Amino acid sequence: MSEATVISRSVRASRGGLTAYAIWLALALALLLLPQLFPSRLALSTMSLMGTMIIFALSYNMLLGQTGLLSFGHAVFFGLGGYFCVHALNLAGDYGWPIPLPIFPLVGALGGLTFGVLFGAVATKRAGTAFAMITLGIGELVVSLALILRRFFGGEEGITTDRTDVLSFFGYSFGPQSQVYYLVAAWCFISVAAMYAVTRTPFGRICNAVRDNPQRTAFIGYDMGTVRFIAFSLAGLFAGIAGGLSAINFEIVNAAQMGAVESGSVILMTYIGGVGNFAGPIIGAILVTWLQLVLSDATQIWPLYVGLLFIGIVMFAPGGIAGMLAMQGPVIAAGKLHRVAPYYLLAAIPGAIAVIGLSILAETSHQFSIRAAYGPSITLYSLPFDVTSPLPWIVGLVLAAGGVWLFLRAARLARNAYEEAIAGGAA
Amino acid sequence: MRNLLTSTALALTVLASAGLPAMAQETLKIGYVDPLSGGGASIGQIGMNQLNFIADEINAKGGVNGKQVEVVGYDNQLNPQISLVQVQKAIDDGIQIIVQGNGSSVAVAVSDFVTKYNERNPGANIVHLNYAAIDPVLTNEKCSYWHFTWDASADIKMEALTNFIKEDQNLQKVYLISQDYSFGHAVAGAAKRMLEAKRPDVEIVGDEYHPLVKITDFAPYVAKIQASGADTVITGNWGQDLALLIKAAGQAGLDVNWYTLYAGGAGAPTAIKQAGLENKVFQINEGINNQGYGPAEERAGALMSRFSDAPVYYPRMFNMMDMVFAAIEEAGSDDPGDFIPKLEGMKHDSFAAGDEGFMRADDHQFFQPLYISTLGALEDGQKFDEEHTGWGWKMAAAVPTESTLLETTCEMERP
Amino acid sequence: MIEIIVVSTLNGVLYGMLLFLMASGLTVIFSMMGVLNLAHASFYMLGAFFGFEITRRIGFWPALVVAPLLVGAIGMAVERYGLRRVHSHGHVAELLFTFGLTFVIKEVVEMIWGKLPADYRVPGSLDFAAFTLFSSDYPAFRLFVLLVSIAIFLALLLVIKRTRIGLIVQAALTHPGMVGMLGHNVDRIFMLVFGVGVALAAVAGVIAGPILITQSNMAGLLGPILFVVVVVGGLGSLGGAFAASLLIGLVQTFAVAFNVSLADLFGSTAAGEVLSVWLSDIWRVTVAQVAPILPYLLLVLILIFRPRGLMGTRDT
Amino acid sequence: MNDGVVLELSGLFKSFGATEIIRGVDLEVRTGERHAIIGPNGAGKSTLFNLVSGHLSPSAGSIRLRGEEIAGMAPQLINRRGLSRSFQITNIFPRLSVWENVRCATLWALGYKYSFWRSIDGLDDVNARTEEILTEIDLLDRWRTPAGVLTYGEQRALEIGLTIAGNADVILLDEPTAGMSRAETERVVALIRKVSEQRVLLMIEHDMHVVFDLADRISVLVYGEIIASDTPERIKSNAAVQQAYLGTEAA
Repeated sequence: MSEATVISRSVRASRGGLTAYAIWLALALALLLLPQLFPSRLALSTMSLMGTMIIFALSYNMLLGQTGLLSFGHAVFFGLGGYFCVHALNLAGDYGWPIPLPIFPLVGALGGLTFGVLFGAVATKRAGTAFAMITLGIGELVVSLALILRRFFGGEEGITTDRTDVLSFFGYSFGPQSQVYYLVAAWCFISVAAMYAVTRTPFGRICNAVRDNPQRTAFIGYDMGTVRFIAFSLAGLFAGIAGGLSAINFEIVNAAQMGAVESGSVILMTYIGGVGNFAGPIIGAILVTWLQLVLSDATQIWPLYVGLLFIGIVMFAPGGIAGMLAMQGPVIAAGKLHRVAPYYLLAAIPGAIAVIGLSILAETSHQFSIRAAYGPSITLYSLPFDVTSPLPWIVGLVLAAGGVWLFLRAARLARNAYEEAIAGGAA
Repeated sequence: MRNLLTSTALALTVLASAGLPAMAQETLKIGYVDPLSGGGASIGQIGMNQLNFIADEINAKGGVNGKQVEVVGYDNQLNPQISLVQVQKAIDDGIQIIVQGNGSSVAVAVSDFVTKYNERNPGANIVHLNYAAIDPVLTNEKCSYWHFTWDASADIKMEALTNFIKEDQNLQKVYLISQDYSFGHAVAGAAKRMLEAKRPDVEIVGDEYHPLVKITDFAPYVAKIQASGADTVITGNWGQDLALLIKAAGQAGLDVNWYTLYAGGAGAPTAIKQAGLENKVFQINEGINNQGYGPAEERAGALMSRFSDAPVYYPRMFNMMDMVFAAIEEAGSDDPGDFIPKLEGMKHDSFAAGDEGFMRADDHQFFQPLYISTLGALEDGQKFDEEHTGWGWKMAAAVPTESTLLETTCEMERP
Repeated sequence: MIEIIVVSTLNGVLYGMLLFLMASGLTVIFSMMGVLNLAHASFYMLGAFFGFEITRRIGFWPALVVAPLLVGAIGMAVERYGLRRVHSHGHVAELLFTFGLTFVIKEVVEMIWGKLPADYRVPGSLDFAAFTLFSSDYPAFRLFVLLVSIAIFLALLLVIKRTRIGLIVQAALTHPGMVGMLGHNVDRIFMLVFGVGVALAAVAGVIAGPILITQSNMAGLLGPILFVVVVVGGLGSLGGAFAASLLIGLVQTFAVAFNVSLADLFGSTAAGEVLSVWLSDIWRVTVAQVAPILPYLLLVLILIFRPRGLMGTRDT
Repeated sequence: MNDGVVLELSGLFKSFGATEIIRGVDLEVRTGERHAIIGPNGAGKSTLFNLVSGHLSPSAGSIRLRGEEIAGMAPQLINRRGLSRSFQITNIFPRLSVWENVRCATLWALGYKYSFWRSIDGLDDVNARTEEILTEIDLLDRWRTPAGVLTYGEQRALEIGLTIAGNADVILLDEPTAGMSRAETERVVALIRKVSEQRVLLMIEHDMHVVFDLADRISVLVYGEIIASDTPERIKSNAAVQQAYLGTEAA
């Protein structure tokens, strides 16, 4: 029994370990200090958007990653949370209710929860493909109705508000973006902590059980429908918080926010980041938001790159980015990272070459067909090309084909090295 | 802007730069915030093309106040929230002039944001130049000192259109069909109101709304129009909702006159030609090809020969940029705080035929002569066809500026 | 009244058959592979653009044969090098893979054909009014669509229920190991099924392209309604998809024909007074106005009350 | 209620379409009993378990657990009433660790239900119970391992662990030793003997050594009917059983 006590104690201790506190402290500090590092207005509003999306993606992962439910309509709760928040803001502004701004995301949470309960009661009767289709149908219905019910949804142009109209909070008006950033950051911290906490509860574990083997959970006493229903409602609640923050950040909510595009992008974020790991959606939300804003400046065909990235992850790294990082844990633990890292580098170089080659091909053909009016010249990676000459095509093709070929070989070597390191570590 | 690495590096430096105040620049930068990727990109790219064309024109003449004009595109993905981030990006890039047009939702968001931004950051002086969003709220309840619009609002267009229609003595039964959202309701509501006042004898036999871009088969709607015995249809539809409606009507052999606001939009002329509705479809706008006005034909011809794969343009965008450049030169400054007073009340000979229009100071709406035209086979002397169909727009009537004036409820707050 | 009923029925059937044409491949793939191909509408779009391109160069009839073959080949490549790989990760991964595919196909189509609608027209040989009913013309091309739909339905039924190939394919879904042991290449069977399914989508694209709009956003606009058809019909049931297509076609068409609103139903009652204030937005909304969103309502209702769909056999 | 009868099946029928699989089963299982069900392949043994555990609904007949009718109830409701089962084909949570597998199975019985406000690691009773079970099934040193990568024998042990973790007093084991080596089987038999000390056990088993070693009573199911239900000694000599198994005198 001595080992038993050891395990029990270590499990108990893992809950409040020093490292755990250190991670949360570091996260809080990072959120606090980021504006010092990136003080520009664009950076602040980008980070505010990222904070919102982190909550949204994590709430989605309560469904996809934790409970195994693929929803195509999660943005409904994001949008409804935003609408509730914006109406509350306007009412508070009009009637002078003494409620400070930082409280308002709770209204969004309430909206998200209410409709999470309502739609969840319908959708969670089913799972798998049928669940996916119900959520798709609900999403279409809500968006279509939003355009018809103009009083509440404000039609196509949506509902606007002024966040500075409500009671000021210790002298902060929340007019400047930096103050909004801190509001988003605070709620982001609270929500991330809360969602993390949920994964560490009896309910959180049962969600995982339902994801892994729904039928078996019935034989350990749980009703899988109820588990899914609670998960769906809670996901709605947190999506509502995210929607509320978005409403405060942009001071406008509209029907498109509940639409299929938004629901699709949260799937991209969550999956690219990694569904199997709590931190995955955080990484995904940051990366995809950044791509959406920055890659779109660099190239008009950025959705192609994001789509290819997504397919690549689905095919080759179902654990997402976080999954790939987590795979390095055992290697680091075994102290063998220095043995594997050179192989990663060896694979990364042709990988990068392949990506460059592919992007040259894509950009060249894009310039050739769509942007022909802007002339045949194009600057790729600081080098000028003429798309009517065969040169860029050949260069792109050679780089892409050669890169892929070398990458596949190097990847095999890297995998061997990885497996060797793991095996050695265990021995 | 097409270089991945540099723009990434650029973005990083922008992120890292300590919010430096916009420095004096040798170029006058104009931010174009419209969809440049995804489904809306087809229309966004047309505006971008034209703006670049205008910039090249003026730069060839030495620029504005000696400064070269540079157009910077910001892809808003037709999403209001992304638009606002892109506007902030533009502001961080030192841009004070934002050009935007597509989508009422985006226009309201941008106008609202710019107004609040200027209020919260005195001296920022960002101006929103709107060339396409025509929801009447923009120049009424939600009007702003920092927002100017060059397209006639739905109410104005309908006022002019009904003035034209009421002269048609054969007109007896009118059918209204529009998309079920605020703009569609604005169009149909105005049509009903104005027809009842101007032609009380005309019967409105249908007042139909259908969901926005959700219909694949318009045959049932066409059957309904057919059954109502209507001789005229008025629609605010645009894009595929217009093209599919027209196609279905052509297939069913529906013989009515069509009055539209957006039959000039991308894809519609193709559909009209396919449906064989020669001289049956009317549109109202601020100018068409083939008006026989020399300066316009020359300029439009140069534009369309350069962008021959998408030979479409907005006459109002010429009006807009010509007026803004004139105001800047008059004020001797490209700070909107300085040139907005010059823009207010400015008179301008409109691009399409040289008739005079003016920017009303009360609501920042540009009033201009409007033209009603129909699409049909090219006749002698007509130079331009649409979308390579061999059919071109032909003038049916001109509505002088005076006949387009409408009251506004705008109570503008001035700084 | 008779006019409304006759015309609506006819229009409903024509529209329903168009829907079935587009959805048949989707249901074939699901019934035999258990995969809901979210990129189905994207393959439909590829078919339309290939059809447009080939029609422009050679003619409509060659396009009707060549475009589906090309798209089928692309589909088989996608199955062989993509879908097969994610198959082992389960259904969610398969759904996500086809979901990602929609982005890529759309971007590629835009790179080749641009974002404006293509001028894809009804072939001259079928561009005439077949008959006139209550002063409405019915184009011959719509009747052609009807015929093709029914032909595909019958052919598929025959192949699946009556031929050896159909039996092998169905067995391969439930018992892949055993079918493999019996000397059939299961992988190749799945590849062929996927190819045939997307080729059917391409047939629909070639035919529906001229009636509807051939544009790069067509997949996104049509996709959801196709899923409604196959889910309402019962996932994987060919007969169900056929019935659901007709049902949705008729429901939508008849709804358009009636201008009934809550105001008409309760307008003069005392309750009406109260309701009209509280429900002001939906008070005057007519059935016709919401007709196109009725299928989604139908989808949600049917999944609640009859989870298998109209004729489904599987309780997914 | 009969004295000591914990589980009572009477007149139980189950048909799939036109095919009758269970054709009027009557069975009583008493307190403290280890009861084995044997019978040739296709006799309907697993179907019988599916009916009792709520996985399937009977076409007719009744199933009483301590006098309460449970026929047609959802599995989780039956489980909460103290009846738990294992599966013939290993049915665990493959991506969760061994520790989490067992811990999940203890939660409902300890009253934590859908609690999403308490930390699971802080629940001392849950952790203690989990350790107890893991010790019992001898998987303690594998506690961190994902269940999906355990060896077959270990997975079978875990399967039993999941079944007993919830503190059910009636447990149904479906072929617990299927596919095991001699040595593994012996360990499992010992385990079953241990875990069934305080519980009522009903099990399906093909290995006759195991059956006659463990069971207090044996029921023989043939073509959906119980042809005999008695002590091992008497079952051995039962003519009907011999006929069913040895095929003398085809019926």
